[in-house]
Amino acid sequence: MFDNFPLWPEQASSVAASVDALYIFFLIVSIGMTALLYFILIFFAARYRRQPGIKATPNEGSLVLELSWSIAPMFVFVAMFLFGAVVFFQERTPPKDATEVYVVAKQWMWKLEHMEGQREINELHVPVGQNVKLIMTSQDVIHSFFVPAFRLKTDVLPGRYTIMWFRATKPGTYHLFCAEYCGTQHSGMIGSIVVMEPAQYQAWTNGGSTGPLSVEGEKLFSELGCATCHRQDAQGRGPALAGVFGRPVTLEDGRTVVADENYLRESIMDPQAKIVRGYKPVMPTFQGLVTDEQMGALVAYIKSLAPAKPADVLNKASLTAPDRAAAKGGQAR
Amino acid sequence: MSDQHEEHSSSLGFYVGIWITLMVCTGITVWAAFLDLHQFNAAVALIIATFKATLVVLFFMHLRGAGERLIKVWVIASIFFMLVLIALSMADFGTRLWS
Amino acid sequence: MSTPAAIVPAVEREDYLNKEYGVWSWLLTVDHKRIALLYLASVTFFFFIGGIFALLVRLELLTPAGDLMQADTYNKAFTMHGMVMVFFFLIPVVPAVLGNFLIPLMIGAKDLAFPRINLLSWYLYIFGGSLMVHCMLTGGVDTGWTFYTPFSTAFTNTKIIEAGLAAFMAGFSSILTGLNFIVTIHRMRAPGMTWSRLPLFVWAHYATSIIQILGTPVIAITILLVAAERLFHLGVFDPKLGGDPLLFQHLFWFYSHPAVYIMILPSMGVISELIACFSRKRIFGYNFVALSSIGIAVIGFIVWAHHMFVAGISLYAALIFSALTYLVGVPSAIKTFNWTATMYKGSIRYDAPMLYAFGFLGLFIVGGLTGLFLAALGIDVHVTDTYFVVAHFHYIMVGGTLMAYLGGIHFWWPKITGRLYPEGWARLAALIVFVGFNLTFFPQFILGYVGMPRRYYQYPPEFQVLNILSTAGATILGLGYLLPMIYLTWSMRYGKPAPDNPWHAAGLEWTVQSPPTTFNFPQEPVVTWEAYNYDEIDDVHPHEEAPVAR
Amino acid sequence: MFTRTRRPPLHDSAATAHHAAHDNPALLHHFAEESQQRNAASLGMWVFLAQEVMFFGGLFCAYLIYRLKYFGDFGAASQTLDIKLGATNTIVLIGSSLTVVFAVWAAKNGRRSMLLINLVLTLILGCAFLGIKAVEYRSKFVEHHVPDLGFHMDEPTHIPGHPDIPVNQRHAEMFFSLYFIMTGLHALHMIIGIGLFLWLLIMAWKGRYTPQYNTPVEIGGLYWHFVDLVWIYLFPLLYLIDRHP
Repeated sequence: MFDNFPLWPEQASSVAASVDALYIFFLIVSIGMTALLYFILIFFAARYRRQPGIKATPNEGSLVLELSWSIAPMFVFVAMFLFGAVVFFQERTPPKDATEVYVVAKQWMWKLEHMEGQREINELHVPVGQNVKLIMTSQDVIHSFFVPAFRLKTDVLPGRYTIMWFRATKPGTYHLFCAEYCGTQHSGMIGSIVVMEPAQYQAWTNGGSTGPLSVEGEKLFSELGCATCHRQDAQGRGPALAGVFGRPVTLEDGRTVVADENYLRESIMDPQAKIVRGYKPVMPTFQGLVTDEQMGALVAYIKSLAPAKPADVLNKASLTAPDRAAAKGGQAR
Repeated sequence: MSDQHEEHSSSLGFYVGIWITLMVCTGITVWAAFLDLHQFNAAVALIIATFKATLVVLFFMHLRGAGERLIKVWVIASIFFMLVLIALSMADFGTRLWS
Repeated sequence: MSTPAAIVPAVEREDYLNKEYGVWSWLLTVDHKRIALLYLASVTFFFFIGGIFALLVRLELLTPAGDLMQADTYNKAFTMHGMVMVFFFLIPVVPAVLGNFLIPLMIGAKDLAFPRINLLSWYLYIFGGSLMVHCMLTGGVDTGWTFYTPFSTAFTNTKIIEAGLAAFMAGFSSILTGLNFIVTIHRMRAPGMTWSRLPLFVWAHYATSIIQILGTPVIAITILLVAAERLFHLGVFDPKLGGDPLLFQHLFWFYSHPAVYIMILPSMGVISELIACFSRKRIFGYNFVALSSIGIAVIGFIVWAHHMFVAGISLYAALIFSALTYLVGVPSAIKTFNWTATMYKGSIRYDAPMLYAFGFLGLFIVGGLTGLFLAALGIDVHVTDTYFVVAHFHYIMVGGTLMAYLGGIHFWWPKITGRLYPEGWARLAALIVFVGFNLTFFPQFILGYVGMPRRYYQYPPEFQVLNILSTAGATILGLGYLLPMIYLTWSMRYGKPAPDNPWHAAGLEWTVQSPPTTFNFPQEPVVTWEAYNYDEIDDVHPHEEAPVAR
Repeated sequence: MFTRTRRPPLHDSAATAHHAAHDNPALLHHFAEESQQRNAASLGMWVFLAQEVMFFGGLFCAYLIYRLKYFGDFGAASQTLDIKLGATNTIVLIGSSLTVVFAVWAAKNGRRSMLLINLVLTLILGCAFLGIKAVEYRSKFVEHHVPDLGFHMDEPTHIPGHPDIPVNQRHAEMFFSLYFIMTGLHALHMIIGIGLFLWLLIMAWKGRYTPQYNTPVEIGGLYWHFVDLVWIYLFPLLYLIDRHP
């Protein structure tokens, strides 16, 4: 409408249309309901206004009416719930082929790291049409990653990862807000999402990369001495990590958990929390030794390790080359 | 209203009986804690505790003698909503690892 | 019941107001009516303080840049607005003022069951309120009224513990009020006042008391844990120390969602009284309206995590809580439909209390329906933590609770003070409040959907026009609230003396003199009639019959 | 239209008056008769206890979540608690519950000396409980098991049942955080209870309680039993976890 009087937000992601459809459905039901009730109220107020000599007609209520207006809304509610839940599933289920961005929030800025190694602050460049998965954590308090044009928002918590995904559908620059109150400069913790045509994006990627994130992770992996135990031949004191991401892991106490980003993070920060069956709890904690950015690199590296084929677990020697395509195949969330 | 309907002379002996039961239960719960019941240790401890609590509420606090349902409703309501708090919190904490 | 409007006698009668004079006769009173007036004065004071903070917030948002105040000042302003309004105004306002005054009168009792505990709860409230004011004057708090961890426990250096203690005290006061109501409603009813004859106002307060008693202790322990965490670094809510910040949110919302119903249920009770009286009819579907109050109270306890859909709870928990949330819409819908149906073939008058009731219905319908938007997972992800939520809960809290409170205050003002308020001014105020309210908060729905997050003190320029509309509305709304404060205060001294039953309303409270005597009833009443027996009462009216003048 | 009649019984206050209202100076002005006053007080205390259930319920919820999250570490930390002292305290509290029911019985039956003796016994047992608790707290201080005060737990070093898994100190500290909060709030309730019973003792000494009027003893007793109930749960939850070899 007017530049400074927007009535509807821009629609720039694949789920935005679904959310808008859902919203319009709710609007129609609500406006219909409001109009109906307002009409009845005004009609009654006018029709049955007090007039001399006319007394109110008593009535005691009606079970049929009561039951019908108790039960009828339930059907509408079930429809509303289901429609909302379907859209929510869509919002919360990242596609398997998504490219990944590690997000670290802190008071009061956003730090973003691409898989390819580009680092950005308060700005995220993404190509149009590409599925992007954000793996987010916070260094201090709770923040919330909110892009109105994408109709998406997810809280960013300290001490764990939360996941969000989108596919931008329209080139442009969109607001990125922190939506969870986080202190003094909460309203300054804003940035932008720059959605570019693939060709432009390619040009952008070519500058400013320090090498893929997984390579940095690999360097850390050997610097921190992880490789001495997590050997590739499964003969080490720790489990081999190739292909572990996205797979179910059987624990010492018999539980089975899926090795997602949060599992990897926890296993580095608090190794004793979940011991893999058949291994000794000998790993030291890396709490305080690994920053959130380094953690992102380590997780990216572990995810990049190709799964060993079941037949040649023991003799497959060269797994170091990042084979993201294969690793992505195992993503569960 | 409480326990005015009970015979007064016999209730003292009855109280002692309840007290002895409570003492025995305390003994049992300590003893059971040292048995290896696998994952059932906690369940056994909580069942015994609930049994003891029920005895105290019914007989020492005279809930059983309370002539009206109202107080029982309030007791049950408070326990119910405490369980709601725990159960629905667990609906989140218990399913975070599911994928 | 069918006695005509009593003629105000020439000699002054003894009542609860003129029985004793002096400060101590008020500060040490155990009369529920005087305690209600103490609450009336104190909640009005806190409403004023909260209102000033609201005005500051709206003024700052007039321009996109943060120019009127510092970011920290703004953060403290909205925090103080929220804390004062929630803990010291909305939660006590209807129960502690109208409930306190009316419940014994409505059920035919001399007083609440525990008059001294009633006074104690006012002192706890005042003690908590003084702490809050002290906290405000010496620096305030900047966490938002939700004081989410770990920001509140490990990062902010404002006075969390003091503010928490203030909320704790107010909560304790609220528990004791609820306890008093429960026992009073069970034990103090006059002969013949069966449950099915109770005014719906009393039913609503019973439901409210359930929440006050079973919900408030959870926030009390949560506040204690936050305080202990700040002092001793327990780690229960701090992820750096192995805790889970979401546990805080669960415990917090376990109380704070039902607390919304503590705020709205008593108001629904008021509305039931107003609509019945001014339609001159028994409320339609009495049993359903009564039981839906209890239904709201119970279901209100199982929906809390809908505040946390994007907070990192599991997908499954989100689905469960979304589904449960829709359940609470059913009893609210039942109430709305029954109120509407009550007006059918009624004999409707548009006196100021009824105008407020109309206002309540109009705003509550919008507030309730937008609640459905927020319960829908797909929409909630987009609009939670934006101005959409702000608009939604103001439609319920301010559009609902405050409208009903004002309607109730006008309706029972003759009973409380023995004076009539100026009707013309009151109708004007009702109109101004309704218009001002919508202008303030309706633009915020749009603002929220286009994406303006809440608790922002500066914002991108494209949001400015909507914010200007909202601030303009807030100014009108502020004026609308000042008006009743002025003319009601004026009427206490200069208003026409009120007859005992100016509205020719049903209900025990109208059978006693205005204002009532200290022990309410000259003799213990015996109730032989059903609630809202308007068909047995003549509907002459004070403003047309002017019984005072004759 | 107002007639003075006897109160017809309401369905939730089935009471018949035994004594005329003006007989009893303890009857407050706004109650019609004693049974109404007694029933109001007793319901009030029960509703208050419902409130207390939720208060401790929040704590139990927090405890349960962390117990499940840090299962082994909690088990290990629990080993440092002295089960003998814990069990003794359980016995002491259950014993005090017995003296309380005796006191209530004595008050209802007009046995003044029995009432006094049992109130005194209750107070002694209550103080004994707090004394033993103090001994436990002291040893926790000495062993540096108090969170945020140079916390370290030397023994046990490993998780019960898993001799190869070392204890996470931070998670053990969380156990003690919850231990101190839970037992501390329970002890606070005990102290309030002791204050209450001192007052009951004074009033009983003055001969205030008669078979007709003994509500304070009855509702004070309800409160005391509730505090006992909380301990009945705290004992197994804090002391008796993962004890088996």
